[in-house]
Amino acid sequence: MTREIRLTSEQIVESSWIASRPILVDSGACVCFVGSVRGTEHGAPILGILYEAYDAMAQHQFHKILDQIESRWPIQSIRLVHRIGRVCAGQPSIVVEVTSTHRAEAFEACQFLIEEMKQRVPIWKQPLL
Amino acid sequence: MTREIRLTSEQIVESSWIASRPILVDSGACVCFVGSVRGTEHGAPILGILYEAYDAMAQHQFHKILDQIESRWPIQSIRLVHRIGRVCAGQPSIVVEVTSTHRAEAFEACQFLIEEMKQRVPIWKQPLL
Amino acid sequence: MTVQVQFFSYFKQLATEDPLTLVLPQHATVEDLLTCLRTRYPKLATLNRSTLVAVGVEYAAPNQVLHEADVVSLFPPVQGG
Amino acid sequence: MTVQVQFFSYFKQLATEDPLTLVLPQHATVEDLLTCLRTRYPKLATLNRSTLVAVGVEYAAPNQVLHEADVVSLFPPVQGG
Repeated sequence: MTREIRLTSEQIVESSWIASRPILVDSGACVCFVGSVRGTEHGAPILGILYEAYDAMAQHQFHKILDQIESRWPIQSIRLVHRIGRVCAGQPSIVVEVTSTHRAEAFEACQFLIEEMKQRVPIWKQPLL
Repeated sequence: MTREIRLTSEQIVESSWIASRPILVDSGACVCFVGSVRGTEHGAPILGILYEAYDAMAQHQFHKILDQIESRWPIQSIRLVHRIGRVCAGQPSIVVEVTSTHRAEAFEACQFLIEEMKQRVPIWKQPLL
Repeated sequence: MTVQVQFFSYFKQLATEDPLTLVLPQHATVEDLLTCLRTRYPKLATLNRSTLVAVGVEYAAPNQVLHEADVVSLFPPVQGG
Repeated sequence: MTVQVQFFSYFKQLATEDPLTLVLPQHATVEDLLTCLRTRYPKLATLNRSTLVAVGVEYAAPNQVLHEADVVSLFPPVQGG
């Protein structure tokens, strides 16, 4: 399984992201998740979100989740980019891409990665008012 | 829910596809599925797949599936493009994009749409040897 | 009454004409149409239970009654994606 | 032994220093470290069961024994995505 995990303070440009997708033989299914900052929190408008991470630990925990995925599903590639710092409302804060031969495992692994991230990966957010 | 269903004999260019994503207020989650033609079928190499559709019925059946989705999940937008005609191995044959406020319903609706398509939408394929 | 029958996927190769114009008795059903086709066109005898039938753009059950000028489509299981 | 304690998210505002250097008895556990922090730094008294603790880049249980030069991180529940 090829893997790429990136925490970045730079804007995520989806078209560049797609252009850099690895070329895989016989990958029939690619599931992408794009999470964006919503303009409201608990009903009140916000300007954006400030993301903070414990970088080294976040990387390590992401890789542990990928190890679990690799042992559970026949996945060909996983790429993930997560924004750190200020992210304006409407902008993507995370993109996950899971590629496999068939679609069922790509959907499962993608959701598993996001769920596990929300439990274990040390990233925090704070609304920007 | 905004919707777009397209059957096309033209190549799907993912970057243009993304550029034409509708601007939605408070859409936190976007789930994309890209299905590509694999280079093998039952273990034997193929050049691609020839897709045929009963166009009017395919459109109608897709819209019936979207009606079901709309009544079941709070989805903001669904876009789908499906290739018709010759599609070379490695090329995308289908892209589905489901956008909603939260991610759970986007994943569910996206998978539901694909499953239902495979049951009901009159599209057929034939390997190109 | 007269109905049109169209074929998709490999069913096209089984049909002598596509579309095919068929004259049926009043109140004929989808099942009657299939029986008629199997009898008149030997190649279509392979049409079986997995054959999908649509009238217009909707799937039709075997007991659905046909009407003048209906467009009936016959095709094998679908395989989009 | 000496360990370093670092804080993330709003825990940073509760700490007087970040990172904080703490001298603990040999074989002190994560729980001992938390008790020590609560006593010495009143603002950190709010640290409770939902506080997450890592030693290095791994999560640590309350009974985990600390070692010289360990880097201990304290933070609230995570919220990536």
